[in-house]
Amino acid sequence: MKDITLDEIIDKFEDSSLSELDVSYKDLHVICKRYASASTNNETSVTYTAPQIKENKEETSCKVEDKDKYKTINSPLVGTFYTAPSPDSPAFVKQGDKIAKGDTLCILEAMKMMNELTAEDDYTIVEILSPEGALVEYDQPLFKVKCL
Amino acid sequence: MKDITLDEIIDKFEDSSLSELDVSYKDLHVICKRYASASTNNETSVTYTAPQIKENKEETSCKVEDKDKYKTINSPLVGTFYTAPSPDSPAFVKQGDKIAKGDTLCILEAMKMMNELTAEDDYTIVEILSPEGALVEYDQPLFKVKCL
Amino acid sequence: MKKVLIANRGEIAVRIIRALKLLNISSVAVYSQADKDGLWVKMADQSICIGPARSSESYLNVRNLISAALLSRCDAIHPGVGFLSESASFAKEVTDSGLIFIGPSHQTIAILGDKIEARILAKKAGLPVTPGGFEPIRDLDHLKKEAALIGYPVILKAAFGGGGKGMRIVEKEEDLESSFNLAKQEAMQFFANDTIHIEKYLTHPRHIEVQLLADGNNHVIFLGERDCSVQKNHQKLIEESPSPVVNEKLRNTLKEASIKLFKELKYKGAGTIEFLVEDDLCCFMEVNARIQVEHPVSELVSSLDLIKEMIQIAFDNKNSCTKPSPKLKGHAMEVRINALSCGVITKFNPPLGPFVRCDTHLYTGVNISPFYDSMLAKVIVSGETRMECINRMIVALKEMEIEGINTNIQQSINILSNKQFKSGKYDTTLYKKIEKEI
Amino acid sequence: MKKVLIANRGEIAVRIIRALKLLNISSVAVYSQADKDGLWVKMADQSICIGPARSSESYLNVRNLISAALLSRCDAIHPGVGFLSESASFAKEVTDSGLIFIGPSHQTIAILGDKIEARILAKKAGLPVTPGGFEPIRDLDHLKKEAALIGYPVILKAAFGGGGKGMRIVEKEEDLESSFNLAKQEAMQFFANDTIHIEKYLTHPRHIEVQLLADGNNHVIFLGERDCSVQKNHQKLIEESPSPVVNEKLRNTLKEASIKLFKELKYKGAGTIEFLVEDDLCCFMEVNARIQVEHPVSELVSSLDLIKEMIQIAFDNKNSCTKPSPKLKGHAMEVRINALSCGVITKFNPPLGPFVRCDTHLYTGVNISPFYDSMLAKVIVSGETRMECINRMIVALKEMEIEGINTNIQQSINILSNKQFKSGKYDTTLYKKIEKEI
Repeated sequence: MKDITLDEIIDKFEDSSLSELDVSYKDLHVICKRYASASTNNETSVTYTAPQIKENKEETSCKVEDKDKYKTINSPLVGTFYTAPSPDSPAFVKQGDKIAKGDTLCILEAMKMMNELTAEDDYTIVEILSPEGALVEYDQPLFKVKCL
Repeated sequence: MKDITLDEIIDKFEDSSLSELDVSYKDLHVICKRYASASTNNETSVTYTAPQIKENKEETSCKVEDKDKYKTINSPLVGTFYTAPSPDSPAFVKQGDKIAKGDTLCILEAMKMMNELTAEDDYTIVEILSPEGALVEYDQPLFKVKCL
Repeated sequence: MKKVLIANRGEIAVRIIRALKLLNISSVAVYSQADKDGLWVKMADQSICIGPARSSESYLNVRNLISAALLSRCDAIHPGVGFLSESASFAKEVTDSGLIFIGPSHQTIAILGDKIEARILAKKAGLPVTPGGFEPIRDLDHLKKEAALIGYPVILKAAFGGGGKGMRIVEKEEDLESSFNLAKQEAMQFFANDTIHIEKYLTHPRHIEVQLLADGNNHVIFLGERDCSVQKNHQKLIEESPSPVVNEKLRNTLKEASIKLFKELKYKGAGTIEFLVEDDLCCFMEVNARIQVEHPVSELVSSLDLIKEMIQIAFDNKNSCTKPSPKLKGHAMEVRINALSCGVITKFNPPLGPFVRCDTHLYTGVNISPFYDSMLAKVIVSGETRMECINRMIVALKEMEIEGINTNIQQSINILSNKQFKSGKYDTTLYKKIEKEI
Repeated sequence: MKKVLIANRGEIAVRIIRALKLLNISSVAVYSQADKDGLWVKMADQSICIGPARSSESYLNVRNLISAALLSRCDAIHPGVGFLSESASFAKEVTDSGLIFIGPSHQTIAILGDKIEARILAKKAGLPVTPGGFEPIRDLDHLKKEAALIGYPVILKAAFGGGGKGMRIVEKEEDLESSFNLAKQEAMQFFANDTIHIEKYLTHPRHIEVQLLADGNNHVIFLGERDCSVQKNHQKLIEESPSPVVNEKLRNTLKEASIKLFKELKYKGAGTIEFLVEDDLCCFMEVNARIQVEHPVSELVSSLDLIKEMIQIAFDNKNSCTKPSPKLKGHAMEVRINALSCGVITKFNPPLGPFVRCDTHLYTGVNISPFYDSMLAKVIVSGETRMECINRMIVALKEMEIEGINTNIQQSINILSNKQFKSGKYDTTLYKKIEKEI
């Protein structure tokens, strides 16, 4: 379970119709309260929350769509992650690049062997997830990409 | 069981008619409350809960009354339980007997000493709870009685 | 099948039940109302509630304990440590009831309970003793003469006391009178006897004790010494064997004289003789006529199961006393894990693995009440050397998980990591000295 | 600070991490995707995912293991038991990568992997061997002659095999040909080499093995034998030391010859020599050039920490090989607790207390997956005698709680309580004989 932050709790409370919210999680304990005086706002917000919930559902479905659209490319082995063939060369790919199937994405060095990782499809590179020269584990996400 | 998130709890509460929701799961403890004024929907549900609570209270008070009427007389020591001063004698008390304060109820033998247990009040003996000649522990119920 | 009642609670009750199971002897646990969920209650073959939470009405309730043993048809009572374990009158009542008391005879306990008598016997057996303390102090004049002979600082002690009560350290003659009066008052209050004796006071001693096992029939074996110099307010925190300061010569002296003393006492069971060691001085303090909390340390260096031996001795069964004293091997160390607060244990994981032992009454979900001793567990390790024990203990304590209440685990790790502790060169004042750093 | 990668999983990985912590060496755990919640992953200083659930792509993935060790800047790799622990090629790749392989050299592993070569060396060193098996079988004629010389029943074995594969028991001459062909086929299939040799087959032997420790520098110590005769389908269930059937004379013969063999091999690390003992015959089987699952039994009788010693030897640090072979003390016994089903462990409580050890990777909440070895825990006890070990083990197993999946705890208790097991008079056929009763 991912850690819950104070911001998330308050934002959630703001968006809700609740009068009181008491959250304990690990070392964190938060109590949010909204008194009657604020309730006119709340009632309005309640009116808003109904569609908001719908909106959330749309967001979720959007996320589901996102999930189809975005994916990560993970390491098939344990090795060192390099974005370029040598320190002086330009990187194979950078954020925002459009990549065609078969293009080299990075090099994974393992036991002095340079393994080129190539694209299995056409994507846009959304984010490079591993630092240059870092140890990557098996199945560690290396790139976030958007499917084209 | 899959992990429960704060979002899920609040969303569920939002969609419900509950006035209060208290969830503990692993490290997470969440209490959600909605006051009567907060929403028209909720007020209805509050109207429903009100008699329910009363009903509970009656049940409880009935139990409390029971508790006052019936009680157990417990052993003040570790010993052997005898209902009569000797195997040939009649029992001090039997089921249904009315007992006056100070009457002997039984003998508890411990280290060859015969300890008479006497009534602290007037009762009717409802049930004798220990078998004759059995080892009784400290605080073990010996008699169920009805207070007069 | 034999049956034994354990007149105790907590980890020592669990320890005794394990030994009884090993010997195929039935076990009867006792518990106060506060202890109904105790691990020893769950582990025993039978269990009997003997009173309310307060010790004086439960674990010290002689009548209920003996009744429980008799009515559950026990053959014997094991008193454990603390509570009634050194009560001569309890031992006598147990024996008079036709039960076996697993420990020395009540006469032996009584003799050793008289600290003046014990000192005289110890000296006679050849054990080194501090100057003074061989007769009761008659009056202030007598006290002054004795103090002048012994040399200040001196300590006044209740002859029938223990546990620090009725004790007064006196630095100079002008304080003698008031200290004498206070010591007498306290002794009368706690032990119903105001006999006082005087001894030389050692300011920076090590606490050394030797473990013995005797069958009451002229067979006594010696299981080496334990060093218990890490103490907080006279409460032992860490114990080990062998001691970093006891050499082979001193060990042999203690061994010979200790065995002689126990033979003269016709001692039966496990017993400990405590000494204070300061520079070249090694002085007899007292005999603890019972098993001790820190006995596992001696078990690991001797490979003997002391609780099993005690029970076998009490039943006059085959035991290790007729064999020569065991060859001691390696090093062993114990850390006492204490509660610093009360409450429910929300998670408990003991340390496991090679050469690590954990004696405890903890389990996930048990409630630690404020009524009794704060000890939760003993972690005991063995190894080839003292340093290996220290390292292994640190690994074990880091592995141990107790959640829901506060404990001294981290503090114990800090002591073990302390330079002076590691050097082995310290005395009973160590804890106070390093308290702020740990 | 040194750093070691543990190329293994489960309780042996936990065991190795504890030894590394004791030595103040950093630990790097590896895990498959199925093992991300493994106790060893939580305990190690660092952990690296090396592949999917399937062993061949994770724990047997040499490239990922060595990359993980190199990239996390380890000094050495400990192979544990099973998986790559007896792979000469893995050991060579580790060494070629500039890492230390904690175990014998790859040359030694290769020599001992050739069963014919190993038999010749063992005989030369003075170890008793079964008749036959000193050369590869050339053809059917050669096989017939050898079988006639040795006498039926005989066993055909893959020269580079192990684990029962490529093995065929032959009762009479007419079965030789078909068995020879089948053995060759299997040997080729599993070990890519169809060399076959023939030995006398013992029908009711005990499985005895001796534990050795060597520093690769002419220092070899002998830690006594283990008796592993309680086996279910060649899987050991209970191991103990000493063996009820090995007398002092046989032990000394095995000791001398074993030490000689290890000196000639310039062996480095922990190693085991396995024998079959039937009546007055004691026959060399093979050398296991690695630590074994049942090593704790030898640790408890010798008071040596074998994993610690292996690591110290690999780093050429101070170790126990230069001292005389340790004096063995008392008796020790191990029971393997295996899973009989998969699922989440809803409750785990190990047995605790004196002379009881539990090596395990279990904890409440962990999921036992179907991908790997079914061993959940090893319970190891020590005592003065074999009978004391049996009784203590029964007490410990009754105390142990594993909920959520089925285990062999109760069956193990039944074996320990079996009359024939208790008598000490049985052989590797015991389990099959008593299977219905237990």
